[in-house]
Amino acid sequence: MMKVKVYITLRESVLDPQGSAVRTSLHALTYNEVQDVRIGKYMELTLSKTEEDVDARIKEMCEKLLANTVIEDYRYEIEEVVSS
Amino acid sequence: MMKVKVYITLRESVLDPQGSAVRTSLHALTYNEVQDVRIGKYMELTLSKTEEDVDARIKEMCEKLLANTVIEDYRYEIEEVVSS
Amino acid sequence: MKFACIVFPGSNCDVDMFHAIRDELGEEVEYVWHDEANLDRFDAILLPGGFSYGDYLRSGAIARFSNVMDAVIKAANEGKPVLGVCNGFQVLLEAGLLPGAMRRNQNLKFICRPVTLVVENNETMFTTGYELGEEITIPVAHGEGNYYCDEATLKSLKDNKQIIFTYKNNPNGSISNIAGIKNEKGNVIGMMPHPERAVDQLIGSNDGLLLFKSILRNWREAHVLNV
Amino acid sequence: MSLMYKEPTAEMIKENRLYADMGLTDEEFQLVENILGRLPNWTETGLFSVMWSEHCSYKNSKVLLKKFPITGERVLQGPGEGAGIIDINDDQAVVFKIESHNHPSAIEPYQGAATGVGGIIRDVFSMGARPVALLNSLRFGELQSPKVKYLFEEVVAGIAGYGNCIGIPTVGGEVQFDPCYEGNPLVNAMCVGLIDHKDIQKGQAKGVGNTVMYVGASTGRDGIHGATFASEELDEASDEKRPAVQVGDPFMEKLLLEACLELIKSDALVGIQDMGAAGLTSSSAEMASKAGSGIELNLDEVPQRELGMTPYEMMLSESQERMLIVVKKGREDEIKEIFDRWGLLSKVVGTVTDDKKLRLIFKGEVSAEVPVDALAEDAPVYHKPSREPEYFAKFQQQEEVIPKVTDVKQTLLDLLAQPTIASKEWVYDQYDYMVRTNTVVCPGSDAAVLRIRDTNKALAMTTDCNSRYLYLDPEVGGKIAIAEAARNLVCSGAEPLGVTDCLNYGNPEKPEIFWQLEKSTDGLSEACRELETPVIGGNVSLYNERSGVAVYPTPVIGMVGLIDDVNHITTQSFKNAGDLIFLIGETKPEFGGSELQKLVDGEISGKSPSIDLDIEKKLQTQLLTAIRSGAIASAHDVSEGGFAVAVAECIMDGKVGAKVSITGEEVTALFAESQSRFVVSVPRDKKEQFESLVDATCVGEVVDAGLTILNESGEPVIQVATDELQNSWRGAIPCLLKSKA
Ligand SMILES: Nc1ncnc2c1ncn2[C@@H]1O[C@H](COP(=O)(O)OP(=O)(O)O)[C@@H](O)[C@H]1O
Ligand SMILES: [Mg+2]
Repeated sequence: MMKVKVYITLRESVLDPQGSAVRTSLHALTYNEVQDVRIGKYMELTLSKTEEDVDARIKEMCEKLLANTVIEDYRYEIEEVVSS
Repeated sequence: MMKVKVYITLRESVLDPQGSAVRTSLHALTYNEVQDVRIGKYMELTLSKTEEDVDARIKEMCEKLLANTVIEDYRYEIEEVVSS
Repeated sequence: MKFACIVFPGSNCDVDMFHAIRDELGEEVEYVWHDEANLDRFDAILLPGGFSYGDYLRSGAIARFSNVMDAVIKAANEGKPVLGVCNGFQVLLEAGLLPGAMRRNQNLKFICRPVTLVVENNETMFTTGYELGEEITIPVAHGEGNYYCDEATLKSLKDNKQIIFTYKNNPNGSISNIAGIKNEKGNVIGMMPHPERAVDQLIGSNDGLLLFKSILRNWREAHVLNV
Repeated sequence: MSLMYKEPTAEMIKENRLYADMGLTDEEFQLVENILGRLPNWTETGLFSVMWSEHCSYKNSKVLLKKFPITGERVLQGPGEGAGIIDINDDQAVVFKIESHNHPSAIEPYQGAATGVGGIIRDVFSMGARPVALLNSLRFGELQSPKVKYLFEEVVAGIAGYGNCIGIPTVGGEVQFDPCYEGNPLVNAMCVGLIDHKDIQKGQAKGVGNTVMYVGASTGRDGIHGATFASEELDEASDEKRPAVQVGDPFMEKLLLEACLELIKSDALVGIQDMGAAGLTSSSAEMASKAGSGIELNLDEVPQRELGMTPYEMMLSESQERMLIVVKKGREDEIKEIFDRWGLLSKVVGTVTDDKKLRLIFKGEVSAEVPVDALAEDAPVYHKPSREPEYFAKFQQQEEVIPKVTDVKQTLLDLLAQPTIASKEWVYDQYDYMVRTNTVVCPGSDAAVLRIRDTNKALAMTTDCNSRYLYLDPEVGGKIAIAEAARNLVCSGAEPLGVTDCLNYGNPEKPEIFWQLEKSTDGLSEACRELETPVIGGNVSLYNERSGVAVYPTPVIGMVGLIDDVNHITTQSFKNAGDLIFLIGETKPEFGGSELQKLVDGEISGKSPSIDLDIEKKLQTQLLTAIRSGAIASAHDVSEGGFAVAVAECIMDGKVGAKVSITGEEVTALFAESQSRFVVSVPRDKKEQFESLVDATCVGEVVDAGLTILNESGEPVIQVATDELQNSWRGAIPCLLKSKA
């Protein structure tokens, strides 16, 4: 078993209205040290072991479905899970 | 300057309809090794240095605004940023 | 003329599209389920709005992989009119039939209201019924209608007159006030506002009916009159 | 985790009074013991505790609900099923119901509100009806505090999130703001559906040997004890009651809705019921009880989302988007096929038996066995002590005072900016109120109107309740709530058909609260009888208190009316310059509970406005006749803020203006909240026709722009441009939300 953590963020050139809104709210709550907020998605995929090239498979999933590369970047980490 | 990465995930017992839909779709695309998908939020906050207890401040932000602890869990990591 | 109205799980403007074609335009229309692989029997393809697959992940992201989408791409390549409205537009973007992507509305809220559109190109098979620069009232109803593309794409959209409708008062933050675009060939259009909700004065406006009438007239000119 | 967890034994439950944590009293537990003739085990105690909660059993309110008129020529289904049904001719009927989701919304406003919408939709389509519209009635504290802003924004987003996604238009509702809702907001959702008579379904488990099937989403540990939670006061610890909140999946429900509407066409279906509050327990026990049968469930077959669930957890889970159905034995495959096509789970989980028991089998053993009637029918009924609160006598003796107003124009602008009166566009802009393209009158007029395709008919619908009047005088206020709802329908050209009500009150164990319940249900009943609008269903939400402070008595009235010809559809906006403006009804110096009183004094006191139901009925009938005869261009009822606000509302769309005169005492004429009044506009050539049908006074005319109000001697008392009115009215709520406290 493997756990894959996928991080999807808006490309830097793309405005993040949600991030700006959260920053404004944090300021209203007097957290003025917050200079910038960017909001993205965080996914945890649990995979069973396969014969195939895991990296290639995950990249495919990301590019095809999980991220829209017109506006989003992605990265991921793979962790082995010791089955209990 | 500090960069704080906040991960917000649905509590384990809480239904994640989005995750289920993505899993089904990945299966349809023949990524059958995917056993489970959970989808959460990933936030990057840029903070200026403050005198105050950073951990306490971030915890507060998470509990007050960023996460709703009724259905969500959160965790975070702090990175020092060497200003350029 | 025979229209296909594609139904994805979670589509909910399919009924409106169906009635607009059958009751107001008076043409043949059939619901087509998302797993259908052949659209050869249709003259035009309609992708209605709604929330395909709950719009989970991103609007249109999951629907884009339905079986029927290969047939939609085929129909598009054959030059048949393909109209994507709202969620249908998002599906066309995800499928790469149109350039760009959708972001959440700038105010982060769902917006439902009639808006004023400006007709920017009346030389497409969807818009010949309108005057250039004409202002029409058509409702929007969406949470992710904030159109985005990069500079280069925007330039080519403009150079090729691919922008068909713009908002008079931008409701959602869309780049260059874009409300609807076409592909280079001109047979695929995507728009966020709902023309099928504006086909009857009783429910507020019939400014959208001309769009469907344009499709019909142009198709007739190309097919029926030649025969 | 749960593998290690051992359930308490029957003896432990009794000795340590563990049932008390589940909400059962000592007497109730004793009653359970008597019914069973033995001690209940853990699962059984759970079954009784949820089924005997106020939310499911109405044990505290039953005696009051009995007073409602529930029959009428058109009533096809009264209270008792998922939703009531009223005939609208041509073998069609309208199905509707309202329900509260107050407590979940207080702790997780987005999901709480969303799942409230999801639940009420299931109530309607489980009757076999196609849901065609949603409404919502909301109450919050004052919009100044950040917490209230958060609740308001999230609740609205949650309602939008669910309704928009499932594709049912949210066409109307109301929002009131008052300090009494600060800690305990009210979130009531209403759904209206259409059905052909032949498709009407019942939630009954008939036919011994028939198969019980489970369809829809799988079961998780969410919402366990939601019904019990809804039957307690909120306190500081409530935020810890996490499991009581569920996450909704409108996409799943859209599929379930379409599949169920296909299912009802099948003659293999015997009965169907939504798994709402108390989930599997209430649906199975109620279906069996209504049919005089029993049900045996094999819990190992229940689709589960989480590992290691116990019978107790499965039976009490309130996971959303699930239905229990009974089908003819041997026809299970046909049913499964329908659900397969929609990509939904369907599973055989039990059979109908003849022993009138709910029997649960888990891992081959009987884990609970309880008479179904004991669960569904035999909950104890309480008639709680009632006492007139001290404030009431005091308020009744108070002299009628006219609030002091120095600048009437500014007062009008201030009233328009009161959040309760101000435009709710910020709210309904977020709701898809047009999907399915039947909405003829969108939010913003008195009632929403939907055409019925392929007919000449339309339905009008509204929700109403001014709880300030109810607080001052629950009986009179109750009458007003019904009358106001009917008025809104009549103004849109509809004949009121019937009522669904959601009774939101404080803790009924307090005699003063029970008194409010008693008095207001008296008032509601009398008005329903007088206006011939039977109650066909509803919901009771008690214990709406936070830290000992109760909400005002708030019986939200959902009412639906029939417009038999779409040409009769009328809206509140004046139409053409030159039309005459008439005021129907009498104006008196009545300010108790009024917006003006609230604005000037900062609080409410005194007597509520009075109401004479005979006059109300007469004027409504006259107005409807006039509308049907084509004599009227627009109609609007006079409610919060009085005559001046009502006239201002008639020109808010900016197309025309109004010039009207007032007589008598100025503040009263402008702002009093006397009941049974309407502002209508009439084309000049219809003047005589109108006057022959309605008792009304001509007060002015529609002009090109602006609002001018003249006194008896013809001097202007208010002169204001429409955009100044619009700015106050439209800007108020967005402005309050933006201002940071
Ligand atoms: N929560 C809401 N959801 C949808 N529409 C709403 C909501 N609140 C108010 N509205 C709409 O705004 C308009 C004005 O509401 P209200 O002032 O309560 O009207 P009335 O006093 O005539 O009942 C109505 O059309 C109503 O349906
Ligand atoms: Mg009204």
